[in-house]
Amino acid sequence: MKHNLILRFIVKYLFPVIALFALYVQFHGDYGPGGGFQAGIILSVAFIFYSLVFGLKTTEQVLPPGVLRIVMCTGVLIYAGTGVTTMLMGGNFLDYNLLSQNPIEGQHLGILMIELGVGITVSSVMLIIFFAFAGRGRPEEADHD
Amino acid sequence: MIDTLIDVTLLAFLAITAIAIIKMRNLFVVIMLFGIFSLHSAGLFVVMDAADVAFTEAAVGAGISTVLMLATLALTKNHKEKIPTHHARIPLLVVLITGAALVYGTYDIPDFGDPHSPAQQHVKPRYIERSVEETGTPNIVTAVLASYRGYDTLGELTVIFTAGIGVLLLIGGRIADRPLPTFRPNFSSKLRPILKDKFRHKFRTKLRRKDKE
Amino acid sequence: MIEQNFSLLLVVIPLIAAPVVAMLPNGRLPWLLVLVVTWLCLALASWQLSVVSDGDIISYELGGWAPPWGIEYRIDAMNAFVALMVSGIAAITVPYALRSVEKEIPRQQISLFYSAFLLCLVGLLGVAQTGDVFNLFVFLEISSLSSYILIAMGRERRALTAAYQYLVMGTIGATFLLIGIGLLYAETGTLNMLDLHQRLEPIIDHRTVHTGFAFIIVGIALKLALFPLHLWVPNAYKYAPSAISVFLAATATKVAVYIMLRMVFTVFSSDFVRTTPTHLIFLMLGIFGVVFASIIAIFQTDAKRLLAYSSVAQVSYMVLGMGLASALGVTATLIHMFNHALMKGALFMAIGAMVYRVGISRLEELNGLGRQMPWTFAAFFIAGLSLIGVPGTAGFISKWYLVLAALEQQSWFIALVIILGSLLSVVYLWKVVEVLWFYPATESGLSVKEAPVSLLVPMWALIFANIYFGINTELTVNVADTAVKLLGIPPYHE
Amino acid sequence: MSDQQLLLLAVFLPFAGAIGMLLCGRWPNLRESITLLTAAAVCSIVFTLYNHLSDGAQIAVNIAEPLPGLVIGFDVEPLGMLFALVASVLWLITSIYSIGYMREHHEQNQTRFYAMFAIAIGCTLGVAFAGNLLSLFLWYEILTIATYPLVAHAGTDEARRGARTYIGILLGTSIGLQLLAILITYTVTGTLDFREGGILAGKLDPAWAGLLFALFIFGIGKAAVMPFHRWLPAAMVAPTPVSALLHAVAVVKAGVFTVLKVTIYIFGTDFITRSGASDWLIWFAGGTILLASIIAMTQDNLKLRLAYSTISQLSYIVLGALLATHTSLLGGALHISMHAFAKITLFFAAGAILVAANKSNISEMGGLGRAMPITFTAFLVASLSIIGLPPFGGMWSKWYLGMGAVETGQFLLLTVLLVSSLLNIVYLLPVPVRGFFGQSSDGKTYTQIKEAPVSCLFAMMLTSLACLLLFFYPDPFYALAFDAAGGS
Amino acid sequence: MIDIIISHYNYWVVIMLMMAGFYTVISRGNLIKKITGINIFQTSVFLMYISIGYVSEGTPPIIAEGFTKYSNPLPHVMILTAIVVGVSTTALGLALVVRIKEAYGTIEEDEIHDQDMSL
Repeated sequence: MKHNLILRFIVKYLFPVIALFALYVQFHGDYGPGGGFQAGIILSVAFIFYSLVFGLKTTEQVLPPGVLRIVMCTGVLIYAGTGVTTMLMGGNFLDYNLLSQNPIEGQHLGILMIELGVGITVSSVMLIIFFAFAGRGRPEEADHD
Repeated sequence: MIDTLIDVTLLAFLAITAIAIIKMRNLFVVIMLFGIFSLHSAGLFVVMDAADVAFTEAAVGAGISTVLMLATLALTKNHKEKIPTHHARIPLLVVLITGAALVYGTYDIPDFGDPHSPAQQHVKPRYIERSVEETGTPNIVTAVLASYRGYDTLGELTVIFTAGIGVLLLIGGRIADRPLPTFRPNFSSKLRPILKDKFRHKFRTKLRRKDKE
Repeated sequence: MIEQNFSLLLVVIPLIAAPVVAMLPNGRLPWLLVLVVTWLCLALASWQLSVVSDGDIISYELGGWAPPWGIEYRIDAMNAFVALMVSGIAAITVPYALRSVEKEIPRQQISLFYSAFLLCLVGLLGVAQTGDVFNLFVFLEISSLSSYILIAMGRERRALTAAYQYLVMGTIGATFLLIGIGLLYAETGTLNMLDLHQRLEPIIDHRTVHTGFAFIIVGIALKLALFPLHLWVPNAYKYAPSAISVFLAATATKVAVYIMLRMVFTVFSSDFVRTTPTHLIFLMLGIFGVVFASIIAIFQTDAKRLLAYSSVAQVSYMVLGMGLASALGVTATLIHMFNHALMKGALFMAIGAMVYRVGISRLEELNGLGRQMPWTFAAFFIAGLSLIGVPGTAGFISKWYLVLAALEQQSWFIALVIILGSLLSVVYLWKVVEVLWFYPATESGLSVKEAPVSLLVPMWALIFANIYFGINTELTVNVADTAVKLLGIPPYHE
Repeated sequence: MSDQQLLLLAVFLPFAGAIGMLLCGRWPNLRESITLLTAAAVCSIVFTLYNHLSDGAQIAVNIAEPLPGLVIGFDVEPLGMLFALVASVLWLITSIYSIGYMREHHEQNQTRFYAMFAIAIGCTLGVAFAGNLLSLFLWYEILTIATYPLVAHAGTDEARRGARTYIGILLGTSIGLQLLAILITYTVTGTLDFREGGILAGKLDPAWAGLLFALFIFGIGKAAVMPFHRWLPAAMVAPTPVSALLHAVAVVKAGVFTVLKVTIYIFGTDFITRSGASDWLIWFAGGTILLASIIAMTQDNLKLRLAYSTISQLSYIVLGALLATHTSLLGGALHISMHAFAKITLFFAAGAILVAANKSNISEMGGLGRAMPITFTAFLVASLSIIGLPPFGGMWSKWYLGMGAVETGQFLLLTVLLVSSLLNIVYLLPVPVRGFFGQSSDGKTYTQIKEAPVSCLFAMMLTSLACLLLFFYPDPFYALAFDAAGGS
Repeated sequence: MIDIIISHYNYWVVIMLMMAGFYTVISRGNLIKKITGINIFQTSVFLMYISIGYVSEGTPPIIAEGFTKYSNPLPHVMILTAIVVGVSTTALGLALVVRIKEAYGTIEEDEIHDQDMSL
């Protein structure tokens, strides 16, 4: 199936679309349904498609496991970091109002940040899990070409 | 009214799917049915005005979970569930008792969709009325999720992070660099000869190399 | 300015440290960071306790949103007490873990392993700190998930099945808890514990409320390994890596006990317990647990399983204390919760040290090991005395209070059951002692050396704690008294 | 140095000594000199305390307060002083004895032996000086646990079995019954202090007093009142010095001492007599006296016979307590010391025979006395003292016990005492008689068997002399016992 | 009677679904199927929560012109969290299943049990 031209074609052009949709969900979460979590999943789904067609190895060249692991950690750190920042600004943990002069802007900023953290971690964790399952049971020889 | 109709239909579908899942022994079918179950419940969420939840449930339940189960199925290469030898009477009893307790519990629960139930009256109103001015996000779910109860979401993120760590620890890395399984020394008596052979083998190969040199 | 945030930092510092640790290279660096973090937590927890020990309350509104709209951290003596217990055990376990983890966990997994350990700590501390039932659920899940992982890291393949069994039972428990919370929410519309308490009072006799209560109790009982629902415990403790057995055995079930106390006495009330059959159910479960679990423990052929069953029995003591539903009874529960963490931690450390040397905890493999490892043996022995409840040890204090609470209500039977439990514990501990000291060592056992210092020091630290809290009970008793007063449990009267 | 410090020193010096011995395990001479020094030091300290006490000094120390209102502490009073004197003096003598014995007998782990021995004595002093029931219970338990390794010293299967019975019964009774009794006492009275006239009087419904008292009497397993006596014969697997000091003096006397304490300071004599708490318990004690004596007759192993004799002698003291009159208590208290000196002599002798002739069965001892006259003379003297014949100390205690029985009009008990004295004759005298006048199994006289090592003989002579001396000069024990029994 | 059915049928069906899942968990020996059961159990609990938050003739809690009756967002938030917890648990459970299969060669509880006993 890795050599099925049509599939490769479709995925090649589907991938950016899905990714874009993910970004939309990510940043439109304030106004419509969706948010970091859903976006993360969608993004990971895009990569999963990619790896299904182009093979695990190729995908892992794009996203090495080590990098994924670090990304996963950074997501959590961004979220917690936002909280700590508000704390350092003299407020309570995750009290976004202090992030900016105007509380509303502060809230926007804060929500943006933490949704970002959620999105990053969720997508990377989903990918890690998928790769772990997909990579299991096929020793090094797997994924020729 | 139409809501109720869809509601009932979906519930009926769900019930059928659930029973089918119990009955079916072909795991592939079971997993597929589970995917369908999630989709139906997602639909039900939509009917019950929970857009975000529906979205997530569709993505997670019908998406990720199903994919993961299929992957596991592929790895375990076991498509048929064994017919249980014994009759599951005690589980049935437990389930009946639990279910009865729950039904009993629903008698004082506010009516379905009642706008005057405590859940609608107590904490909710502030979210509805003030979230826009307090957080500036029209999507109240996001507002509550990210701001009012942002700490829960941090916990949620930690949970999924934990899952990531766990999967990496359990099946991360290929078979090749999996830690060698250590055996239970209490049957070491059986084990020792095998090990000995291994060592002897290694030793021999070394010797051969020496000979070659 | 930062001080007001300490109670939160107690949870957030390990939470931030966990991903950092996961990014560190394998080796000793992750361990070092974890060590620093745990001791920092201990310091924060001690500070917190010193603030609230005389009845004050720290209230912290997360995100600056007032409860019940936002999540509230509401620290009273009981929270601080539990938090201190958890972080203290963690701080002592980590030095112990260094060597035994290096021996039991493959090198390429060290940093992830420690990260999971920190997450478990985060979960337990979060549960101990929060004043919001749903937040409690979330952090409980963090601790549960991480403990499934940690248990599965055991070296034998049965660790996997043990972890799976725990995962299934734990998830069922969590779901029951979720159902219970949902029912209560449907009836009150709030998630904040205090708010729940106030809004439940007028509708306390609703069937929905009762069902919710029942589901919450069953859900916690699963995490608590209360007697009939204890099936996951023995294997989980046996096959987990030694350091993890120490940590979980000493903290996990105790935190569950704390949740039970919170739910029963804060969300609901001691009157509710007395007026409904609840207290009878608690008493019955406690009695069965104490008797049967101890008897089962006697017939174990594996040291760790034996200790696990003894844990089940000890937890049942705490449930007994709750069932007495008097100020004295709950005080006894709290004190025993703390003391049992000390003694069980020490016991598992001692066995773990022997496993470190001989690689297995089956009794016949430990024959005569006591003579090879006198210090470890002595530690095991003293901790055992504490478990039995010999005067001069921490165990005596909690047993003393428990029996007093029983006698205060003229419930002779319960007093006798408690005494009987101690006698049974004499039997099963002496079984181990004889194996360790008298039985001729196996030929492999004769070459065994004393455990390394890095294992002995934490072990003996706990032993001294056992003796110290047996002689000077100022901390435990006072804090427990304050906590009980704040829970509003009246002393018993005919 | 203040009395308080002396008191603490008396209790904790043995522990320090034990550590010293453990450290010097490699050099036997040093180790044993440490033992002797510690013993001598403790002995002298106790004597100083005795002088101060008889000068009317109040000596009490509180160490800690684990439970609100309940302190762990010491408080010296006549009865405890009597017990402490006996224990410390006999420890000194025993350590002299055991040096010879252990070396001659080539025991293993001698270091552990001496160390645990010292610790046991420390605990005994702790019991003796304990300031309230809780502290007493604390030391009582530690004593049980500390003596466990000594009982199991040999490490053989038999030793292990014996030790299991030992620990099982002692811990079982103390946790199962005694602790319960203590807790009940506390719930009823709200205190556990030792007070003149008792703390229960007026607080406890007399109907329950009997039950509580029974919980105490049987809960104090060290007093070996039947049916909780099995541990004492079981403990005879221990090396002889252990049997001699611990199971003729320290441990068992700790038991009866506790009984006396409970009787005098927890219940109070008049409360017992008024509530009739002890009426039916008396017969357990009486029964034990007779039964144990009868069993003793059937034993051929010398140590076992002595063990059963000890059981019956202990019940004398328990009886004295149960009668709860001034005279009987006086007798009981006196008997602690009198029986201690006599019985330890007997055990010394038994040990000496074991070491020198390697014989432990009485039937094999025919004619042995001519080979080792000193040992057997000592044995004879001690036996007479136990039987209670003048001119030996044992006579006094029996006399007062008998008086007590008469005062309370329990003539049946009086007969019990007399009968048991006869039984004593029957089971004790045969040993020396057989030794001096009997024939060895193969008929020929022993030539190669010599007396036991000098240190053993020396110890024996000291104690048997003491038996004689205590007849003519029962003070200071008499004075202490008199005060303990309630003065006037 | 009829109105109580109208007002409660939703809860009752949901309960029945829960119990179906619960039954699958505790009665089936196949590890994968157990996990499916857990998922169904939890999903039905989610349905219960959402039913609690539902308001008849309401709209999703996204503020917009011309709407006044919104369904309760708090259960939605809780369930979003719960879903994540659920999927994490599932992932872990399945990972364990994979390892168990590798270690035992089966994913049937009784066979695993037999193997452990036989050793």
